Amino acid sequence: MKINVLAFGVAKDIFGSGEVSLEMSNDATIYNLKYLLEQQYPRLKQLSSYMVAVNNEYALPGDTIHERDEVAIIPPVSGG
Amino acid sequence: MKINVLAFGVAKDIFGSGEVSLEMSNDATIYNLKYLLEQQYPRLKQLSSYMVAVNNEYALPGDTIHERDEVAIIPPVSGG
Amino acid sequence: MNEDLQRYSCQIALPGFGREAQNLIGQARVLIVGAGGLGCPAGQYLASTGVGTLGIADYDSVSISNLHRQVLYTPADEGKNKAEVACVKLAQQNPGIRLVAHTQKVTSDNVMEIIAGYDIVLDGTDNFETRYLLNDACVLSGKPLVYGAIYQFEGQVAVWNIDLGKGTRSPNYRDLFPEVDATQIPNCTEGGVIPTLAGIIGAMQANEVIKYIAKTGDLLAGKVLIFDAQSMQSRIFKMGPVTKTHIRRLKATIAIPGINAADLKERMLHDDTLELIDVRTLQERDAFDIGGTHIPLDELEKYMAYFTSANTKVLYCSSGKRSNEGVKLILKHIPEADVFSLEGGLGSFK
Amino acid sequence: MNEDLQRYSCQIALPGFGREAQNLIGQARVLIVGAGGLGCPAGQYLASTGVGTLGIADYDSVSISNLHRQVLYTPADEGKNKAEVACVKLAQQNPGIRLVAHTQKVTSDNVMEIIAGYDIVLDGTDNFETRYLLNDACVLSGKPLVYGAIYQFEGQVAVWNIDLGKGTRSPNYRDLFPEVDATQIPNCTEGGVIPTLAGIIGAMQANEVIKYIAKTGDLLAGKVLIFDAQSMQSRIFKMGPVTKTHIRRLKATIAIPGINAADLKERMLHDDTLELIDVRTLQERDAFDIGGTHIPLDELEKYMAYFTSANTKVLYCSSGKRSNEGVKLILKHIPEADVFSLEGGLGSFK
Repeated sequence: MKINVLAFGVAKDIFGSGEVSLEMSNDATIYNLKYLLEQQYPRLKQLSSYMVAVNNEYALPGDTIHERDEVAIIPPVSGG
Repeated sequence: MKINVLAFGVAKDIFGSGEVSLEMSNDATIYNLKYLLEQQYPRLKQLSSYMVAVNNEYALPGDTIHERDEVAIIPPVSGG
Repeated sequence: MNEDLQRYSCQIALPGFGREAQNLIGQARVLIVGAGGLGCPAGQYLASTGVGTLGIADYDSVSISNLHRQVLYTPADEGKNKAEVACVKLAQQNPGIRLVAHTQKVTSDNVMEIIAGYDIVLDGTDNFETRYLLNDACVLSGKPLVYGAIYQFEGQVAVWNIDLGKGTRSPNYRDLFPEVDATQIPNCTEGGVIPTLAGIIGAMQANEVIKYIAKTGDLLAGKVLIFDAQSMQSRIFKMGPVTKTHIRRLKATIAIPGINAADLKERMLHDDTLELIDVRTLQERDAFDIGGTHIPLDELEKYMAYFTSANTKVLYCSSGKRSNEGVKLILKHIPEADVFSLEGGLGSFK
Repeated sequence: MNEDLQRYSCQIALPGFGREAQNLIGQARVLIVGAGGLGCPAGQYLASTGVGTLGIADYDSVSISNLHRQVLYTPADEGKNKAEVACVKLAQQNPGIRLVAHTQKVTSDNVMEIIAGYDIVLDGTDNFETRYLLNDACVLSGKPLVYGAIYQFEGQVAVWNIDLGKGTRSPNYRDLFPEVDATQIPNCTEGGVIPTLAGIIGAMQANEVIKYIAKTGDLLAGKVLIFDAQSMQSRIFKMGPVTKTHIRRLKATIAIPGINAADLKERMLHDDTLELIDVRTLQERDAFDIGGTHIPLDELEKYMAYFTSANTKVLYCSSGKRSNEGVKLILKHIPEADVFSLEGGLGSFK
């Protein structure tokens, strides 16, 4: 299945776009998604932590992703 | 069909709630909806104009309403 | 390093900005109409961003009851003209820009001339008459208008009248609300407003002005944003890309017969036939009143017959805003009626 | 009419407010940490709303390059302590409230004592170390924390650590981001920030503080709001109702060896072995530099071997923020390294 991933903050710079598309197997988890993204965009791993949300809710590594789910990557922001 | 109507601004006061439910026939239009609301809430008519939106888009009097549509009533606001 | 480059370095660094955008901002001429809850934060951010010429139009004076949301003013400024005070404060904040105070009331007679000197207008007004006047004037002179309005916990923001090329323009205020009965919509004095909402909506308006000038981001053109400070939810409603209105001329603004507090007190001493009408809500009247009949503004239209009698009548409310609307309504029905509005309302009557 | 009732009448009139809510606001003690882009508008609205005791903590001084978004300050305030200047300005705005300036740096040694005097804390800081410190201190002392952060066109807002009863609390910052490598996240100096975003997010933070004190509306507890000033879209992400973190003690903050501009200049004249390291981006270095080696902050970790040599090394950037992060990173790997950060960055070196 094809999963659309929305990028926020510095993830926009890392992906080079506000939205990227990933091809994933049907029973993929958030853990799989993070692994795939970090392979493709090594700078993402260096952030130490970033929030992954599915359909506007915080997602845990074990959560399964379904077709048409909207995934968002939200990195920390420091400015004030 | 049952239509949920979200109220903004002074429409909240007029409806006495942020959301009201209306029973309408299946091929009802925005015109029908406004008529029904103004019958039930005469103060609404006195506003002269208010915006009706369906699924976050401006709706014209002739537009048909469908089941599960989200209708919003947005009256003018004057403060600054 | 050049002083200007240093001051603006943190915005020049933005993607889609750069020195070209900063040059555009430095050359831009922006007019804020209404230096109240929305105009104060909008003015602060447009000044800090370095807008070259910033005009502030407001004929009203600083009042204590507005300080909760008009953050440019202090109690020491009470009674001073808001546009003038705002210009003094903003000039301190950024001495590198030109500030112009317009202290006369914006009317159908002078609006075209006032906005002629500006590239874009920000609507920070607090009444429908001036909102429609500004809208129509911006449509007639082809200038974009950044709209904002607040009430209780809810605010609206939009950008009107953007040139889309080929003679078409994006929607304007009359596409959203063709006309309004002002006596039916409560204002902030009656229904209250949370001060932070003024800050959020005013800063959003300044944000749209900067994006327009710097040619970056998506403007709220053809859209209206509604923000709710209670739930923090916001929604953007689409209005369609092009205006469907045909505005050909300005509607004449009506000069409202007013009486100031000193003159009213004087006249109350000598004139037994003078009648006072309190147009506030029952709750407000219960807390304090200066006598007379009570007809809440939203019921006034039912009592027109009363205003055909010969006695002079003075309408009053807390700020003068609702009594103005009342007098306007009466004169629409009975042009020869002998009615006045207490200028500045009870706040000036102490 | 009582002067206070008059000043606050337009918010007392709000549904869910009334005089009881205004009394609560008048008794509330709110601490703003960081009087920068977020702290300035938050301070203005908390002062105008009548918060009884308003503390402002900031050890930093006003700098020209921050004036584009720090609207409380003027160029005449350059070099003065921000907390002190902010308190003076806010006292003029509302002489009826108590203002307390905290001018020392907030560290693991003093944070518990500083926040002890307050009911709720507003996070207006500009660095991760203080964000985590405030978060952990608020969790340990059971106080709510209103979080805000901005970068370029995007802002985040949330309310942490709300008491849900039965010993449970809503999520905190470590539920959102358990830890951060600060050298990998660009700050506003590098990536820029649109000034109006500071106004919008800072006013939203003040809004949540007021709702918490007045016990009205739905707080952003267990949620994080992300706002984009380019599209004006905002989204609220749900994090679940209860925190899953177990914070038992404060992480000690590290005192970063710093050198001020005058001392550095002096030393550069006499000490040939002194080495400068510019940790800014290539674009910034191209525009202007004061010599030395160039290692951008996000690549510093690869060059640790270089810092084992005996020569003294001074890291510099534009404001001192990134050179601080760099020195912290080096000392984590090589505790005995002879490294300093140029305090105040190139802005102070002119």
